[in-house]
Amino acid sequence: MDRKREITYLEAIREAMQQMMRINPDVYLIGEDVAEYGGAFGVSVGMLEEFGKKRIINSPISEDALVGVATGSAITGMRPIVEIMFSDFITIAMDEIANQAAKIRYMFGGKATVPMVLRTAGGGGTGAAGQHSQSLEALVAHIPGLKVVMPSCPYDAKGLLIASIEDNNPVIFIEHKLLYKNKKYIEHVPEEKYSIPLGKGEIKRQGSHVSVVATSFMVKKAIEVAEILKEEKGIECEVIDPRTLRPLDIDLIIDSVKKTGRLVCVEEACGFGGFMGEVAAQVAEKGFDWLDAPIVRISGKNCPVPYSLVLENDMIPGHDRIKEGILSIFEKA
Amino acid sequence: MDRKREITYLEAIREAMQQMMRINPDVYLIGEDVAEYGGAFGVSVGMLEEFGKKRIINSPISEDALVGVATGSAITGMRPIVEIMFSDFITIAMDEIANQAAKIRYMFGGKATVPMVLRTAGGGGTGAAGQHSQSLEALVAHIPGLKVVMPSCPYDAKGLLIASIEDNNPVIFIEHKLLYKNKKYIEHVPEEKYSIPLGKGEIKRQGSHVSVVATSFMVKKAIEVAEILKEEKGIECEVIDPRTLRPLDIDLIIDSVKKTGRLVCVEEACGFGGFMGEVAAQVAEKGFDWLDAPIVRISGKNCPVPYSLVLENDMIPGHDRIKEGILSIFEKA
Amino acid sequence: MEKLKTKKTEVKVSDVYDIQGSFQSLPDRVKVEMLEKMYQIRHFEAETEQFIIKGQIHGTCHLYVGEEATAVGAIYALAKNDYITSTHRGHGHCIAKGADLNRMMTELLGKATGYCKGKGGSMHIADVTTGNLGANGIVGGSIDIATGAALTCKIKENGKIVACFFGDGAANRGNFHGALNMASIWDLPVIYICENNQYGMSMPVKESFNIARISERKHAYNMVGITIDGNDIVQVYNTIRHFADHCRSGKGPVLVECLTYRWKGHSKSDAQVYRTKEEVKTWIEKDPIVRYRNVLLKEGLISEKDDREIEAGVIEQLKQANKFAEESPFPDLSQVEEDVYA
Amino acid sequence: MEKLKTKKTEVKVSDVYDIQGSFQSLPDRVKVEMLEKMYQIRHFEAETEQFIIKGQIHGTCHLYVGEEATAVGAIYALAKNDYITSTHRGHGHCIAKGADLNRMMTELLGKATGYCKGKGGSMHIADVTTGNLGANGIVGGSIDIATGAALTCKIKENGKIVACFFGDGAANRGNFHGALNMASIWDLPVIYICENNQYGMSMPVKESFNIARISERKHAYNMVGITIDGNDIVQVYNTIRHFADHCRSGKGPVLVECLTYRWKGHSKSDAQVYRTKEEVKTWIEKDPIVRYRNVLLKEGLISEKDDREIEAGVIEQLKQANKFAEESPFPDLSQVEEDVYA
Ligand SMILES: Cc1ncc(C[n+]2csc(CCOP(=O)(O)OP(=O)(O)O)c2C)c(N)n1
Ligand SMILES: Cc1ncc(C[n+]2csc(CCOP(=O)(O)OP(=O)(O)O)c2C)c(N)n1
Ligand SMILES: [Mg+2]
Ligand SMILES: [Mg+2]
Repeated sequence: MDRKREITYLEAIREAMQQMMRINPDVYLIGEDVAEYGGAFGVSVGMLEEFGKKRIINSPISEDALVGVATGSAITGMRPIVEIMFSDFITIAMDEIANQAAKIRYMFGGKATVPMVLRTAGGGGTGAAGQHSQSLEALVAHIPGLKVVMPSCPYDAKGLLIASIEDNNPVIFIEHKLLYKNKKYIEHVPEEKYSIPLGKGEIKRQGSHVSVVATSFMVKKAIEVAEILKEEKGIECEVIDPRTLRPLDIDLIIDSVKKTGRLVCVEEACGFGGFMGEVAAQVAEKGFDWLDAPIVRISGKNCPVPYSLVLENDMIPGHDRIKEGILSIFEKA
Repeated sequence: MDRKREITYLEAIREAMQQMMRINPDVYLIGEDVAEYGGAFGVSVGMLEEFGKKRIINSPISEDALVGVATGSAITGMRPIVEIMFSDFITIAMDEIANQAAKIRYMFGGKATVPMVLRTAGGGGTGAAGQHSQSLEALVAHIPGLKVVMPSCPYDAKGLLIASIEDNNPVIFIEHKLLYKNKKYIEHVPEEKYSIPLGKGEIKRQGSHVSVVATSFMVKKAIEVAEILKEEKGIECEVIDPRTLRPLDIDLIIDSVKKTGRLVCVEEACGFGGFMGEVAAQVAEKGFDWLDAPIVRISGKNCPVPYSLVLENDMIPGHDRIKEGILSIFEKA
Repeated sequence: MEKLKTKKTEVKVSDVYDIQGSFQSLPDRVKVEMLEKMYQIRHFEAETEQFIIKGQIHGTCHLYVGEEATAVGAIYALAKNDYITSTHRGHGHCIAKGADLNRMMTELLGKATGYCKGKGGSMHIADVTTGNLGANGIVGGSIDIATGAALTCKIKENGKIVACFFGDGAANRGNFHGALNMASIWDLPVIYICENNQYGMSMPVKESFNIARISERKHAYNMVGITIDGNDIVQVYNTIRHFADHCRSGKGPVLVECLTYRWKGHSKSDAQVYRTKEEVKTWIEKDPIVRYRNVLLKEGLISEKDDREIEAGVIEQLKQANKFAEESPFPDLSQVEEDVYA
Repeated sequence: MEKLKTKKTEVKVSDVYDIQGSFQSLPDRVKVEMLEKMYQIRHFEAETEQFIIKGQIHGTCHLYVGEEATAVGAIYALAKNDYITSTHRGHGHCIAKGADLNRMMTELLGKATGYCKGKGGSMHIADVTTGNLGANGIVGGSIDIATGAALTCKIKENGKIVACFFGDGAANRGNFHGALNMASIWDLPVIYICENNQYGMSMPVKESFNIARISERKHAYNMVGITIDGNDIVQVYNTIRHFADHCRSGKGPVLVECLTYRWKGHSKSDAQVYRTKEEVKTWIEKDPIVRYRNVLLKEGLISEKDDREIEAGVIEQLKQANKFAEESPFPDLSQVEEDVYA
């Protein structure tokens, strides 16, 4: 085994699916164009060849029925992985996600399980405009019964996806388009199967001056900004990646805030009503006594994702805006 | 005109629709069973007789297409009022709501308007279980392009609905089932047409010790708890009803916190990822310097709404839980 | 574009009636049991209505009275471990599938001993281990779930099939379309049973559809389909029996429309302004229980006295169920946040 | 259940071909203009492809090459102020509806002078005032919007009708079902034009459908429907012209399936493993532009030289559009949060 093997986020995701499908015949992949095409982003390229048409299933363009079908198969013994091409389209399947898959277990008094993973590509930066670029994690994170995962790097992507497929609950697994084939962020990923527990965040960079909670692609930006701030200002950011939004590892965040006294939240989603509101609110309740400064949120602007690159760059938090946001907390305190 | 006339929340809503339909031939009502039946909750009873089948339109059970059809009619010159029977079913129309109606104007570069009101009945307390009792305002409040309104009393219901119908944007208007015919909360509502601007909250009860932000039916409970706390403990709560969640009257809230130094947020929705996270986060950012205590949220428990009355009563914030929550802030501070 | 597969949508009525033998060949015991099930449904709903009136059932309930032949006829035509999915009007399917009346009634009363521990209520009773994949509060919500269960059957080659019940109103839901298309392209073993009771809440079928028969929708998926008399349990049994074999042998999904009628209002708050008393009366005259009882009397399988005893027995069962339900404890508050996650 | 309304789904092909006269009676000028429009689409897409290769169009674009006869034939059969709704593959509809090439190309380059001020891009170009209700990035997303526009036409009795374009893939979306049913029960003036280009991304129609013709779905709604050759602009024109009159006279909605083919990959990242080069070649041989040009040549409406001049003129127009687009400024950052609310 090559201990130094470095692979992309996309390859890590594919490997997780492959390994689980080899072990467990109940696992199958279903989604639009996942077979010959390998999925819109190429995540499942080659899987049709290995697993055949019975386990790599092309779906018609019916996201609602697709998720409903996966749900029905999950309660009867399968472990579907559903690929929804763009996370924007979860809106079409929102009833199946929120009113069926998420609630079946509870409404049935605990007498059913829905072991389903819904993988989907989120985020912008691709010039695909308002209906192909959203970060809609807040819509699913609010629904009890769902787990929500947003990996920020290849290592986590593999381990979290394996854990998600092994989990007996519906898991919404949101991948980031800009990470898929990103060579800048390739890293060592063990070949053997391993899993990262859902609900455990990770400190991606140690620091003592300010806690920066970020998700998905924003983790990468936050780490880069942290290096700049260290260089330029000697500020040490502690960058925390919750990895799973639900369940949320709030203790990890609070512990960091106890150390730093400052919290900055960074998310790509539109800020208003976004998930970081939850993080901020929990810290404002449970970590209040340790806070030395206002909680700052840096989020997507409150508009649909615009098409033009110049506008899109402005709408989505970039290094500059993150940097300013973090600096502002030192001015305010 | 009878200045003392007191009517229910339901009657106020009906009157707003009637008055707008009399004035403007472009306004029409469409929804499941809105005609002969008068809507599942009886809101439109009698309207078929006045306005006829052309303007009071029964829809087949196709919430997605229903909202899409309303959207298409709105961009071509009509002003539809869509009734979605239970707010739980907005999940079915989520694509039409979030990806079409909300974004059309922006994506078209400002060259279309979508003057549509989506009225729907939210909330629990009716023993209708997990798929008929939710408070899903967080799902729509997060979407730029939408306005979200949650009236808590007859007077506001009428004025806000008229403003919503007059507004040129898609407005999600969430009514509360327990308020509809509630005789306890009837109040004077002027017969003449009036409107309450969207984006303006109201202080429903003055107080100096703690700011309590509540929405919809929780406003009523918060006011009642405030009276109890005054009696029992001499605590004066300032109860703030934002009335519109988006745009949010954050200034009103911050101004109150400046006075009281304490914030409690009360919502019926499941707490995790709920709308009050946004309120708390904004105050933790903009109002931090005035906060003397942790921000407390009192929300629905993090589970689907259970069927059994005893469980449902426990899941949804009741007077006791609100009281304890408010008291806790004085212990913590 | 070529014709893709053999045209399947044409079913001759004789395909179904040829096998009248199916019902005929049932053991007498089972034929009588089917009558008992119909009585169980009828009286379960009567008791439910009483609890609603007395305020002991506080949520909404949709009664199945008048439609008994469809649930019982269809479910008796399945194998014991086949799957069913049900609807908001689900008590009938549940009882026909063999559910315990005690645990059903207890659930309606929101008690801890109910099928869902009091968490689901009328619209969510399920018993997955016996193949009942649950009622559903979302109209049409179970159509794609049923289709997914059929996918499991196909992948696992477990020999099971799925019967998916839904109303006329549900046939206009978007997921009906997506699911039936998938079932058709993948040849899934599922029988879609549309219970056309003439109304979706207040909306008459003749206003919500512009087709003469909902089963015409088979053409959109090149699926086998037929419309039958849903109040004739023998016809329902024979049809579903025939198509169960069809599905089980891998011939793909089927759409069966059962014409029937709901006697009661849609739910407790229904003033029924959308239909006439005369219309209701005509249908009550077509009582599926009376009709089936007469078949059994005529065949000499039961006597008038047997019939009265069966019904009395059912009433006694319900008395027990009520007692059990009333005496059962409410769930403990510690339960409220349990069962959210596995 | 009675037959509800007269059975409408049967259209005889002669209904359409009887009126071959419709195309024939068009002024020569218009016939030639239709060829020019086809060239505009073809060359607009060629330029777009170049911009993609050069990296100046950074998002995704879906090219309409090969399908020109459908958009031009259908839209020329409408009245000027009728409505259309378009798709993610929308440049063709937009150009046929008379959009300004400059403002279209500018939009694709994300510039401030584009149709959407650079906020929408390829998948959202709209021009509501001229009746173009917009492209849509959600497959099938415009089907219910078109239906709503038709509701407006009916309520306002404004004499307009709606042409709703969508792909074969979109015909499996749930809102297709809900919307077509509503159009049918309410007799709305809308022509649903399914552009069956044989694939939804990589999924062949023969795998995503189990019916020989998508127009068979008319039976589910008792709607008039027909399948035609979408590469024959004369046939498209005559069909839509015929049905436009049908709709305008209050006879209700229509489903028209146009058989055509997309020459290019689905979008830039498409390796096209799901189809053979030979298949593509067969369809390129059926080039709708060549076909129509030959009609005009044969009728003596244009000479070979005219044809070359028309195409050259279009190429010149595109050169201008490119220049305009390249020289236009990017939107100002102050714009980003504008236009969210009216
Ligand atoms: C998606 C959805 N829309 C609306 C409702 C409210 N509702 C409950 S039952 C019903 C009528 C259903 O009609 P049908 O499918 O014919 O079943 P029936 O009640 O006649 O048995 C409606 C509109 C719902 N529960 N779910
Ligand atoms: C609801 C939705 N699902 C999936 C996609 C991704 N997607 C874009 S185009 C396309 C294929 C559409 O096929 P069809 O409707 O036949 O149109 P065509 O591209 O062939 O013109 C898909 C799957 C989307 N944009 N919207
Ligand atoms: Mg019905
Ligand atoms: Mg296509």
